[in-house]
Amino acid sequence: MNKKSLLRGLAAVTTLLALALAGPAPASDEPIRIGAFVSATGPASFLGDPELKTLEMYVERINEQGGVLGRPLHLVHYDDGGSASEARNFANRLLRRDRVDVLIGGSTTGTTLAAVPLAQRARTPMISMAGALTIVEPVNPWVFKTPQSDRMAAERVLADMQDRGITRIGLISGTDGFGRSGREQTLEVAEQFGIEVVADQTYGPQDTDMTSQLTRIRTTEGVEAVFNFGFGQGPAIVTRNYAHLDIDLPLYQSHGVASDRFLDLAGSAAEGVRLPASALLVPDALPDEDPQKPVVQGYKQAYEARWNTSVSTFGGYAYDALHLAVHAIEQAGSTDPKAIREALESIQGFVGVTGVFSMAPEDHNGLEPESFRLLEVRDGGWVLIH
Amino acid sequence: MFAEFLQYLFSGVTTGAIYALVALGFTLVYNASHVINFAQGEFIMIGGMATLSLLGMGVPMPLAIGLAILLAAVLGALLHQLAIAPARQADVVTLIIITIGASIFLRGLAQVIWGKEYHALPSFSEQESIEVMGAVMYTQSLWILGVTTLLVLALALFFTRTLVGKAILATSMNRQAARLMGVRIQFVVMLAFTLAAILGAVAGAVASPITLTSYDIGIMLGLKGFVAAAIGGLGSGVGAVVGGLLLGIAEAMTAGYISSDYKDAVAFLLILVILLFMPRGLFGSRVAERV
Amino acid sequence: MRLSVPSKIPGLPVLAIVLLLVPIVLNDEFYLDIATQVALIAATVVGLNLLVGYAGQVSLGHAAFFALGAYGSAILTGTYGWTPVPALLCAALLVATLAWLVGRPILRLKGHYLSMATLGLGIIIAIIINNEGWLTGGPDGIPVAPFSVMGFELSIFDEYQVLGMTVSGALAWYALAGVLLLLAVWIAQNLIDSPIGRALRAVRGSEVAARVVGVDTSHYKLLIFVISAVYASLMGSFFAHYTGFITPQLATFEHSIELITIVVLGGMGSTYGVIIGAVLLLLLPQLLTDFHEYEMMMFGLILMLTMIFMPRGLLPTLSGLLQRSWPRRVRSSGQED
Amino acid sequence: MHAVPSQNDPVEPDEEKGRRAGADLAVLSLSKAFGGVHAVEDLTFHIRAGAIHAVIGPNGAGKTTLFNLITGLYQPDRGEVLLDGQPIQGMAPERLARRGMSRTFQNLQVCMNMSAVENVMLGRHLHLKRNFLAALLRWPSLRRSEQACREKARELLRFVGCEAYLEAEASAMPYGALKRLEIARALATEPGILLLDEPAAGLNSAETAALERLVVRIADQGVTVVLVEHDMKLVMAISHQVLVLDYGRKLAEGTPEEVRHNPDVIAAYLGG
Repeated sequence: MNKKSLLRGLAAVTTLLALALAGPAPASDEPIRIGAFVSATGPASFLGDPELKTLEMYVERINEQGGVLGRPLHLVHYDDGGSASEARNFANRLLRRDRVDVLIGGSTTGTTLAAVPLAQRARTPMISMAGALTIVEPVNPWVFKTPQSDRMAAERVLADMQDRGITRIGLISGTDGFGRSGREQTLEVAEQFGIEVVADQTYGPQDTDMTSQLTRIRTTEGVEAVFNFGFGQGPAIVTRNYAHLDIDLPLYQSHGVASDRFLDLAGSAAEGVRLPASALLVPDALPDEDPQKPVVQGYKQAYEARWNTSVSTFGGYAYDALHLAVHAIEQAGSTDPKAIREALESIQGFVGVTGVFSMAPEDHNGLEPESFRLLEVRDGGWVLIH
Repeated sequence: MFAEFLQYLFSGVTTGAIYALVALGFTLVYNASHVINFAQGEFIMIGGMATLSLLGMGVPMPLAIGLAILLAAVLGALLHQLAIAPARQADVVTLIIITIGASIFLRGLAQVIWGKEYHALPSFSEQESIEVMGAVMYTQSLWILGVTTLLVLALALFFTRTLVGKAILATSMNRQAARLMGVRIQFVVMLAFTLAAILGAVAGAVASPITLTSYDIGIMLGLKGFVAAAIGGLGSGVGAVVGGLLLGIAEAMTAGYISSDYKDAVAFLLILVILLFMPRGLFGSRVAERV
Repeated sequence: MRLSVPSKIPGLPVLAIVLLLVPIVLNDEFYLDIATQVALIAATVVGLNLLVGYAGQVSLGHAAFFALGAYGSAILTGTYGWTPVPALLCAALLVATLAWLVGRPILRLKGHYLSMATLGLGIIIAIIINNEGWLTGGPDGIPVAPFSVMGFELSIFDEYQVLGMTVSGALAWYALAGVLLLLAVWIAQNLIDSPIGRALRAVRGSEVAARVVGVDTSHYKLLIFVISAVYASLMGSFFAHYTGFITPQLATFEHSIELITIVVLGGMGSTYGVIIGAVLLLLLPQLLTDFHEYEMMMFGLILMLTMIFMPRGLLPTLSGLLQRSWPRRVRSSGQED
Repeated sequence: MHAVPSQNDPVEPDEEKGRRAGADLAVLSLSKAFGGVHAVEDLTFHIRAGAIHAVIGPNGAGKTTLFNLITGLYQPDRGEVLLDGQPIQGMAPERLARRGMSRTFQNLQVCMNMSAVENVMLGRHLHLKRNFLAALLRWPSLRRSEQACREKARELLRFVGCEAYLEAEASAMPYGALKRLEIARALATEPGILLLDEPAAGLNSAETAALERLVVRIADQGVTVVLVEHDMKLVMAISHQVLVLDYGRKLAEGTPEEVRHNPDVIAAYLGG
C-alpha cells in the first residue's frame, strides 16, 4: 500500500467520522424498516407465498453481507389473505405503527389499490408486485411496480400469433382479478394485431374442470389458436383438459403460469404450450452477453436451494421490489422517503430478475416489452424461442 | 351436436360424482346429529394431500390411499370427540360455527405441513382418456363413478343390514326413542363423523387426479357438497347423489350452452327454484312437523 | 335461554362511555382506524342479530347486502355523480326492495334450507358484482369518493376545526361511526322491546305458539329480513366511503360466514354481545400476526375453543356465570321438534 | 276475562264474530291421512257454545291430529270445520286467532327465550298497537300501551295460579307452571273457544285439582273449552260432553255418564 492511497483512505475515514458525528443521522445499528403485505394465504397464495419466501431470504442475505448503508434491514410482513380490506389495514399498520421506510406490496391489483391512498398520504414509497396497468397509469408519485403489465403479456402473445399467421382465436380466462384484467387487455389490443377473438370463455378460480368451456371454443367456427389468461392451478387444468379433448390448435398461456410447477401439474399435456415469461425460467439458455443471466441464475439457485421448491415469476417480482428499494436507498444515501422516491424514479438500467428497469417520472414500471421472453414447452422443459 | 352434448354431460357427471361423494359425507353427519359439518371439505383435502405426500415418500399408491383414509378417519373421530361432543348441548348454529373453526384449523395445519402449492396425483389407469361416440372421457371419471356407486351400495347395505348402521338410522329418525332402545347416541354420532371423514378422504383420493389438490381445495368442494346435499334433501342418501350429479351437470350445461361467466350463478338459481317448489329438497322427508 | 343482559342495566350509556374512552386511551390513528371499522361492522351485525339471534332465521348471504350497499354508493357517487347521502339512501331502498322480493319466497324455508337459499342468493350477487366489471370495476375493485354532506367533505386524510380544536379526519370518522353504532343499537333495542320484537323473539322461541296467538310470523320474518338487510346496506355504504376502495370480496360467502360467526361468537340474541364479537373477530387477525404461518391454525383453534366452552356466545355465557345463583333452568321437551 | 275491555283493539270487526260469548264449533266429515294411514277419518261432531267438551281415546286415536286440523296447523284432506257457522278449515292459525280460537299444546310450546310475563304478553299481540315507526322510535304512546299490557299479563298469570313466577324467566319454571303459563297465554288472546291438549299430563294430584278448578272458571266466563285428556277422573268431573275417538273414528259421544257405560268404549279401553 502506498502513501497516496493511505492518505486517501485516512481522509475518507475522517470524512465519514465527521459525517457520522455531525449529522443527526440515525445510529448505524438502527435498522432500515421494510414493510411488506402479501397474500401469503388464500386464493392468491400462488403469488404471495413465493413473494414472501423471496423477501425473507434476501433480507437475511443482505444483512449477512452487512446490510444497507451499514444498517441492517428489518422486514415486517403481514399476510392479507388476498383480501383488500385486510391489505388496507395491514398497510396502515405498517405505515403508522411499524413506521416502515419502504412499503412492498400487495400481491394483487385489488390489495395494491386498496393501500395506495394510505402510502400516498403517509408519503412513503410503495412498490407493488401486481400486474394491472392501472397501478402506475396515471402515475402516482409514490407508487411503483415491478411486474410487466398484463397488457405487455397480451401483446407478446398476440404478436407471436400474428407471426404465425393466426387471425381468429379463442380466449379463455379466469374470473379472478388476474384473468379478468388480462382478458380485458387482450380484447382491447387484439385488433392492433389483426386478430379477432371469436370465442370468449371464463372459469372460476376454484373450478376443477374446464372441458365444457374448451368444447365450446373448439366448436366455434374458425378458431385457429387458444389463449388462456389465468394463474394458479386453473391454467394447468385447462392444459390437461385441452390435451384430453385432443384439440389440435396452438395453445398459449400467460405469464401467470411461469413456474416449473406448471410443468409438474400439467405433465405431458403441456407439450407445445407457448407463453411469455421473464428470463427466470430459462437462465441457462440465455446468451452469455445477456446482463440478466447472472442475476437470474443466482436467484434461481439460491431460492431453490433454500426452499426446496421451484422458483416462479412471482417470487422474481419480490426480488426486484426489494432490490430496487435497496438500490434506491443506497443511491439516496438515507432513508428519507422523499429521497428514496426520487432515487427510485431515476433508476436507470437496473438489472433485475424480471427485466432491466429504467424508471422515469412518467414510467413507474420501467420495463420494456422485450423483458418478456417467449417460451415453449418441449420435452418437459422450457425452450427459448426467437 | 350430440357429441358436444355428450361432452358436457361427461364433464358434468364427473364433477357431479365428486360433489355427490362430498354430499354423502354431509348427509351422514346430518342424519346422526343434525349438524352441517363444514369441515367435510377438509377431509377431501386430507385424502388428496396425504395420499400425495405418502406417494412422495415412496409408498405404493393403494397403500398410500389406505393410510390417507385411516388418517382422515382418526381425524374425523377426533373432531367429534374433542370439538362436537363437548358442546353437544349447544345450539345447532353454534355447532356449525365449531365445524367452521375446525375446518380453518385443519386447513391451517395442512398449510404448515404440506405447504400451499397445488399438486397432481397420477391417474389410476395407464390410459388417461377414452373416446365414446365422439366425446372424450377421463378414465379417472370411470374410477370416480365406480367408487361412488360402490360407496353408495356399501352405505345402503351398512344401513339396512348391520346393527350399527341401523342404530345410526334409528338415531336420525328419533333420538329419544333410539336412546330408549339402548343406542349409545354419542358413539353413533362419532361413528357418523368417522364414516363421513372416510368418505371425504376417498373422494379426495379418487378426485385429485382430475381436480388437482392443495391445502385449500376443501373450501370450494365442501361448499358444493353442502349445496348438493341440500338440493337432494338433507339426510337422504339418494338425494345426495342425485343432488351432486344435478349440480355438476347443471354447471357443465350452463358453461356449455349459456354462459361460463354465470355457470355457478345459474346452478345456484336452479337450486333456489327447486327449494321454492320443494322446500325440503328433492328427497327430503315430507312428514308433517310434530307439534 | 334468557336475555343475556337484563334490561335493567342501561347498556346504551355504557356503550357510549366505552366509545368515548377508546380515542382517549388509544390515541393513535392506527387504532382509531381499526375502531372505526369495528364500529361499522358491529352496527351491521347488530342488524343481522335481529334476524339470526332474535328471530332465529340464519342467513348465510348477508355479506351480499353489505356489498350491495357499498357498491350502490360507490357507483352512484362515482359513475353517476350523486352526493353520498342520497346515494346511500337510494342503495338502501334498492336493497330493501330486493330483500322484500326475495325474502317472500325464501323465508318460507326452514332451518338449513333457509341457510342454503340465502347462501345461494349471496353467491349469485357476488358473482354478478365480480363479473359486471363495466359497472363494478370487476375483481380488482373500485375506488370510492370520501363521504360528504352538503359539500362538507369528511376524509380521513384531512383535518378539521371544531370549536377551535383541530380534529383529525380519522377522529371525525371514528365519531361518525360511533354515533352510527349507538343509533343502530338504540333502534334495535327499541324494536326488540316492542310488540314487534316480542313477536320476533317468539318466532325463534316457538313459531307455532306465536301463530296460534295470532302472530303472522311470515310477515314478521320478512319485516326483520328487510330491516337487517337495510342495516347491512347502510353500513356497507359507510364502510365503502370510509375505506375508499372496495372489492367483490365484500360480497363473498367467506364474508357472510364472518358476519354470522361474529353473531354466534358474541352471543345470539345479545345486542351488546355481538358488538364484543365484532371487536374480537376483527382484532384477531391483527393480534395473531406474530404467528405468521400458524396464524390460520390459531384463528381456527380460538374460534373452536370459544364456541366449545362458551356455546351461548361470549356475553351470555359470561353474564350467565355471574348469575349462577339464579334458579336452575328447566329444559322442557317442548323445545325439541 | 272480559271485564277488562281491551284498548284500541285492532282486530277487524268482520273477524270478530263469536269471540265475546263462547263460540260454537262444528266438524263435518273431517278426514286426514298421513302416508296412507288414516289419522282422522270421516269425523263429525258438534260442540255447543260455552260447553266443556272432552275428546278422549287411546294413544294414537287421532286426538292431537284433530286439534291440529281444527286449529289450522294441518290441512284436512276432506271435510269441513265451522266456527259459529263459518267454514274455517285450512285457515292459518294466525287468522283463526283473530276469530277467537286459541289453544295449548301437549308438547309445551313456550318461548324459552323470554320471561313468563313476556310469553303472556305475546298472547296480547292482536290487541296491541303494532305501529312500526312507533316501535323503532320508542314513542310514549307505545310505552304506555306496553305497560298496560304487562299489567294485564301479570293479572292473567295470577288468574292461572302462576303468581310465584311473575318475575321468572320461562326457562327457569317447573313443568306444571309452564302448562298453566300456556293457558294464560291462550286466555290473553280473549278467545271464544279454547282447545287444551292434555293440560293435566305430568301434573301431580294437587296440581290437577287446581287445573280442574281453573278450567271450570274459564268455562264460567263463557269460553267454550275443548279438552284432550287422559285423566278420566278430571274428564268425568268437569265435562258436559265427551267424544271418544279410536283409530281416527268416532267411537262414542255423549255425557260422561253415557260414555262411561258404552260397551264399545269399555271394549276399546280394556282391549286396547
